[in-house]
Amino acid sequence: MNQAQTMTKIDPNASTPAAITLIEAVTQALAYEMRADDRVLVLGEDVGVNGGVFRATAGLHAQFGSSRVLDTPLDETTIAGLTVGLATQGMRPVAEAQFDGFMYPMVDHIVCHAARMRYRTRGRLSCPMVLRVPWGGGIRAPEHHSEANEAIFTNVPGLRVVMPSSPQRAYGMLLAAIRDPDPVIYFEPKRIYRAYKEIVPDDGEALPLDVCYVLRDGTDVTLVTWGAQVKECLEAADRLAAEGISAEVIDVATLRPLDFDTIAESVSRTGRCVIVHEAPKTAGFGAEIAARLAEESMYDLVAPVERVTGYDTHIPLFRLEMKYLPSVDRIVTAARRTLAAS
Amino acid sequence: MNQAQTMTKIDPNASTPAAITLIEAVTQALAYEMRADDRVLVLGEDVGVNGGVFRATAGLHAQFGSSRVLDTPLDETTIAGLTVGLATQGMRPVAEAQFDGFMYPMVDHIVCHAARMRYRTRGRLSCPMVLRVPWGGGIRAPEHHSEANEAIFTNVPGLRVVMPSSPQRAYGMLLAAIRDPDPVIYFEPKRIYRAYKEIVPDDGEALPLDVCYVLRDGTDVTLVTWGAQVKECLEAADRLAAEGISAEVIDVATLRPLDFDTIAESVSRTGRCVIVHEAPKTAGFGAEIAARLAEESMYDLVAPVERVTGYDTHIPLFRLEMKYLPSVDRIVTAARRTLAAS
Amino acid sequence: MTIAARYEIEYLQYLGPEGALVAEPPADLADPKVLLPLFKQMLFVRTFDSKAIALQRTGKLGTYAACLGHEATHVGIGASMQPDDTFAPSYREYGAQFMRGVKPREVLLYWGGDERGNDFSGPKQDYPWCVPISTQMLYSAGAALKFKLRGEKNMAVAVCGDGGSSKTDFYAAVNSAGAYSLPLVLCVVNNGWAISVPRSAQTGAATLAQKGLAGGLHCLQVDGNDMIAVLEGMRRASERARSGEGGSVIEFMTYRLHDHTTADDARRYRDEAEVKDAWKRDPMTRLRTYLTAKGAWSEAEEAAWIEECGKRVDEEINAYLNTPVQPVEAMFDYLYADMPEDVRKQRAAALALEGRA
Amino acid sequence: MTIAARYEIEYLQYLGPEGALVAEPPADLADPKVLLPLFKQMLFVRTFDSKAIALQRTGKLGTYAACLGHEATHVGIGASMQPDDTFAPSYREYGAQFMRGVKPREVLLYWGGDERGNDFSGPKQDYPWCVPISTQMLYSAGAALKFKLRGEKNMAVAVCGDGGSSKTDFYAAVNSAGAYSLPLVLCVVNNGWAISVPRSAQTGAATLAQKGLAGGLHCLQVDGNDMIAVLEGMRRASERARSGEGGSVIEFMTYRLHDHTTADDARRYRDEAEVKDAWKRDPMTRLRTYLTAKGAWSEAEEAAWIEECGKRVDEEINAYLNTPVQPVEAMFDYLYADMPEDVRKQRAAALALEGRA
Ligand SMILES: Cc1ncc(C[n+]2csc(CCOP(=O)(O)OP(=O)(O)O)c2C)c(N)n1
Ligand SMILES: Cc1ncc(C[n+]2csc(CCOP(=O)(O)OP(=O)(O)O)c2C)c(N)n1
Ligand SMILES: [Mg+2]
Ligand SMILES: [Mg+2]
Repeated sequence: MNQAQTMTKIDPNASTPAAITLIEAVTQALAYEMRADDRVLVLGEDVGVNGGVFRATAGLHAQFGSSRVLDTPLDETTIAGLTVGLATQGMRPVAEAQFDGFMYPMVDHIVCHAARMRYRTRGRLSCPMVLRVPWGGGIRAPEHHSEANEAIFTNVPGLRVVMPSSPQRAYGMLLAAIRDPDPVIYFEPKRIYRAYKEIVPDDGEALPLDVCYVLRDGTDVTLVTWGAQVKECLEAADRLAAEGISAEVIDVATLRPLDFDTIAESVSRTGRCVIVHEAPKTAGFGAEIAARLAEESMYDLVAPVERVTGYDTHIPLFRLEMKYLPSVDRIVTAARRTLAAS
Repeated sequence: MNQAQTMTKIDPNASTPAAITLIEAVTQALAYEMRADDRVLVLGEDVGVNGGVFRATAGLHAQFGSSRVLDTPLDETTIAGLTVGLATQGMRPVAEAQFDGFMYPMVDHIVCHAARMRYRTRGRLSCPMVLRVPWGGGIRAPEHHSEANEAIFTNVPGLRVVMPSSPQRAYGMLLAAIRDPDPVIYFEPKRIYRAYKEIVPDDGEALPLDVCYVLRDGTDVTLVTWGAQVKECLEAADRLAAEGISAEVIDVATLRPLDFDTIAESVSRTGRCVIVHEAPKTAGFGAEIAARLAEESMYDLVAPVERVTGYDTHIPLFRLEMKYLPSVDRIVTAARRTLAAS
Repeated sequence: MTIAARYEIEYLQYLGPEGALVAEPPADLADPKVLLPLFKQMLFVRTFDSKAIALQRTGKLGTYAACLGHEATHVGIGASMQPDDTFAPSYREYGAQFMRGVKPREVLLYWGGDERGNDFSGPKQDYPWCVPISTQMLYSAGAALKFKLRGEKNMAVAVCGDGGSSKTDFYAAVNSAGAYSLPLVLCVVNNGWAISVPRSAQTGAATLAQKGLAGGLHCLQVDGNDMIAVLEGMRRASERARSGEGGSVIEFMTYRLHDHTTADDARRYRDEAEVKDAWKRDPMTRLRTYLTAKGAWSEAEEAAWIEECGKRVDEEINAYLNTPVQPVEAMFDYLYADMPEDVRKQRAAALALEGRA
Repeated sequence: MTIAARYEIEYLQYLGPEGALVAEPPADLADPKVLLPLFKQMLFVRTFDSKAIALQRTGKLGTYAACLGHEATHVGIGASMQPDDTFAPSYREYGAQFMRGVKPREVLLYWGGDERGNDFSGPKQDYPWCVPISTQMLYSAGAALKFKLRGEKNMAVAVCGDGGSSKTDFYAAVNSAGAYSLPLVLCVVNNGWAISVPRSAQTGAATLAQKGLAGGLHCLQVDGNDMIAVLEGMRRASERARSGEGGSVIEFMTYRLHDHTTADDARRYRDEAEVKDAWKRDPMTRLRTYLTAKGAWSEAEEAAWIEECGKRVDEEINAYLNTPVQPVEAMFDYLYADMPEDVRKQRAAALALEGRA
């Protein structure tokens, strides 16, 4: 599995399902897998009749009823613990944290139990669960609704941490996550929930986890990112192209385990790497990628690695939040700097 | 403050307090500051009459009574929440998590409140608390008593994350942590709690936070580490010295905020860096240091950066744990490899 | 049969939905002189609330959580506190905050996406808005613990919703209040809904008040639309707290007459008939009827006061709208008391991006 | 005065400390034929316990948590379950585990620092030892939810201590059991101490059983040293669970006759007189007296059985001691079902370090 997947181009003439957004792709994947596997169930706050505060579970309650789509009491510890219990007993629960900033009470059950049950019992029990987390800033939401906190989980063995950044990847990776025999934290970049549409055939085809997706080929500099910043990176690549700079754009997509080979291969050609992420810089997951480059690609690098990230502060309330998030400008400037070096 | 501190050599003839262990230095610092500042209080499970499961608070209850040394109900969420409440109301609570593996339920109050209260209220409220956490493996303890989970906090703005690795630093840095106007996570490397003794005058002199400590000067390779692995690194430096390789040993001591200048200065001289830590490799805090080197010291490096760390798996139960922890052998081998490169 | 323990949960109601007394009230609290200023405050809050919603609808405010229907509970709680107590709101207790000196413009600033709304004119020790549900209940236990350890005769008051009473932090607060016998008043504002989840789906407990039994606390259920009951409930809890008898859980029975927030559409999950029915128990109507019957209030006075409220709120709105955005460095300046070197560098870089190096 | 709700917590005790019936017991449970095998099991557990402690003292076992004094509760819980229920222990319920088919050698392996102890001979769906206090109560609610959603007539049983009943996970389990009406039996083994913290410091509640009221659960306090009361308590909870009536909290009153674990020294914080007094309520003594009085047991039989227990336990100990350490790759092999590339590389590196590339 450990090889890059180039973004599939759908032949628009083949069959013509309507194009859908990232969040609709999530719903579509949930519905598909709930039809296909009766062990799959959805639980979280307001996921039932209300269809989720982002409408990710819209229609599922009507379709599958209260024993497959469960509103939980208002407690994230509860959601995590129930999910571990269900998964260890053979169900395939897909839990929702309503927002990134509310997932911290889930850390204990995820780290101590979900990530360890297989290891602890030498494979007797396992924990095939998915935790869906609307992630990141930029939607003018209140406090705690805009956090990029993936680093909480990327140092935890036994977990998969994934983040799709397009409708197609949202669909395919969610199917893969639900079918995965181990726990998966599935971050959803909420800023691009409805940013654009893609045709996503509802064919139940999963996309591989544990691989990076090369979104755009390039030769001069490698832009490595995940989540909503894919948007800014693709825009930056356009801007750079206008200046005659060819930027390769890689969507990491699965942070843990990391497909470093795809990144290394790219950097072996470009010699330059700009890592872009929304989380604060220090000890954000970008550090791991830079570290691997320092260890394994040092002789390929012709310029220092750059990180363009959220600042080392909390994302501000919404009047200032766009000044916090990495901008196309900042990415372009960093990329240019790598070109200027040496 | 941002400059390296070389380890103070105490003149053994001056005054002659008895040499004490790291854990005794913790107790000594707590007692000192509780005498000096009546807002300081200690809370946690079994910290009262029992003096803590590691004896860190031994004698404090007898000295200061039940309103300064509080046994809490058995709930880490409770400990964290009470601590935030006390600190925001002007007290200087020093909370204890009994073991590293039990701190996860504290994450929510620490990340959402301790780290944000000053920011959220534009300085009206603040949260001057310390959370002491016995940290790491190697003591043949049961499950969840041996975890190196500092990466949970190193991406969180608003926190200080520190880890002393000698009796003197334990004393001086704990005083600094308690006096710090912001929240400090104070990890204690339990494997070296009683590994050796130092003379630590009970003079109330704090040591600076936010700085690395250079434990040993060297010219060929820089070993960067923190916590219990300081022991292995110093031993590795001895072994390397015997081979004619001069290793500088840096104790990072404060992970967040990181004093990168001291590391960069060292690497600018040695050109080689081996980062050693106990936590799993991927997205461990070592990644941040390697990343900074890739960004800011690339032209100084004459060999790829090396990380010698715990494997990307859970620390095993104790029959195998020593095979998990970074060994002197592994460090020496990595250092030699950097010398062999180019 | 041996019985290890027995409990009763008392319910307080004095002023019924019709605006008439349905039980003998504590004489001082039924006094129109006491109730009138609180009623006027309720009207002010309702004015503020509807104008804030309008502000959001016209794009001048972020997501806003209305308090429509909660006025008696919120104002009553605020009225029952001393300035040097600590108050910890969740996110819709405007009535209580105004009683404590917080200005409407400050509330608007916060919901307008500006942290300065939390640096308010209310008591300096009061807690800011708390978005992570019920965590305020637990840190308030810490505040109460401080009062107790320092021998101060204050109390910590914290408010959460019916949904919030499911949160583990709420239980942790109950547990520690009992373990340490803390001067803590846990106010559960049961408005029937937690976004789309009805009270009945949160728990199998017959009352939310009885959750206090888990920690041996004093438990009380009150009609949260009856100002007299709210005041009496708070007084009992306050007396216990200040005299060292420990903590209380009070469940205030009220109703969320609005959507959860302006980002919510309750028609998706809630029967309009239920809302219509709940209006019959509106706290405002019954207190108006009572005060009018007592000769303490009139239609003319109400019209004048509502106009006055409108003016005052408009002034606050203008002050809010005229508050300039914080400069970019505000992102960095309140993070630590002593700014670390890395943060300082990033601050400089952010300034440079604005051409303000 | 209007009362919103009323509750009583019942206490069950049939076989008093003197070994005589103090209340009319359920006839079937007082039958020596029912009790005798359980008594023998209790003796087996006590033999195991003392030998495990000795093993630790001689450096052949890691930290070990004794169950001395808890035998009636643990064995009674185990005896009340069906094989296809789920059992979730904390870390000292050997008596319950043995009843479910877990072998002593497996218990020793776990405390001996080897994960294979959790891959035991008991029911495959049972949970392993759970060190993070009371988290097992909550994931058991998830297991119970599975039974409910699938229409299976099973129950999930989970055990924690008096200290564990302060943990937020415990409250979350209570809350969800009530909200979903789950077939969940939350067993609180109140042995008076949580390491050094006495029961009285954990909470202000008069009973721990009443914590179930917070979720509307069935609450019961039983004499945990009285096997008949344990069985009857569990039967009531089990019948409720299996018939869809929902969850229960049972508080088992017993005492920790040993140190907390072999790493603890209780003399630092606990009065020896208290321990001496607690021995008077030893569950073993009273059941022995009862069975002997009924002519179902004798000194000679006991001597023979204890010898037999000793032999069996020694066999288990030998099997444990002769189990070779896992190879280094065991660190990697059970982490994921599909081993990621990086883990595979690290595994190879670890093997290479052992010269086993
Ligand atoms: C920890 C956490 N989880 C989820 C949310 C999202 N959320 C905001 S309000 C709310 C419902 C609260 O209901 P209730 O406690 O009854 O208070 P009410 O809004 O009705 O006053 C939820 C789920 C949150 N703010 N915090
Ligand atoms: C989350 C967590 N915090 C702390 C500990 C350390 N610890 C182990 S046992 C124990 C006391 C447990 O007391 P109780 O629940 O009464 O059970 P008992 O040991 O008495 O059976 C503590 C604090 C732990 N294992 N898990
Ligand atoms: Mg509500
Ligand atoms: Mg106990």
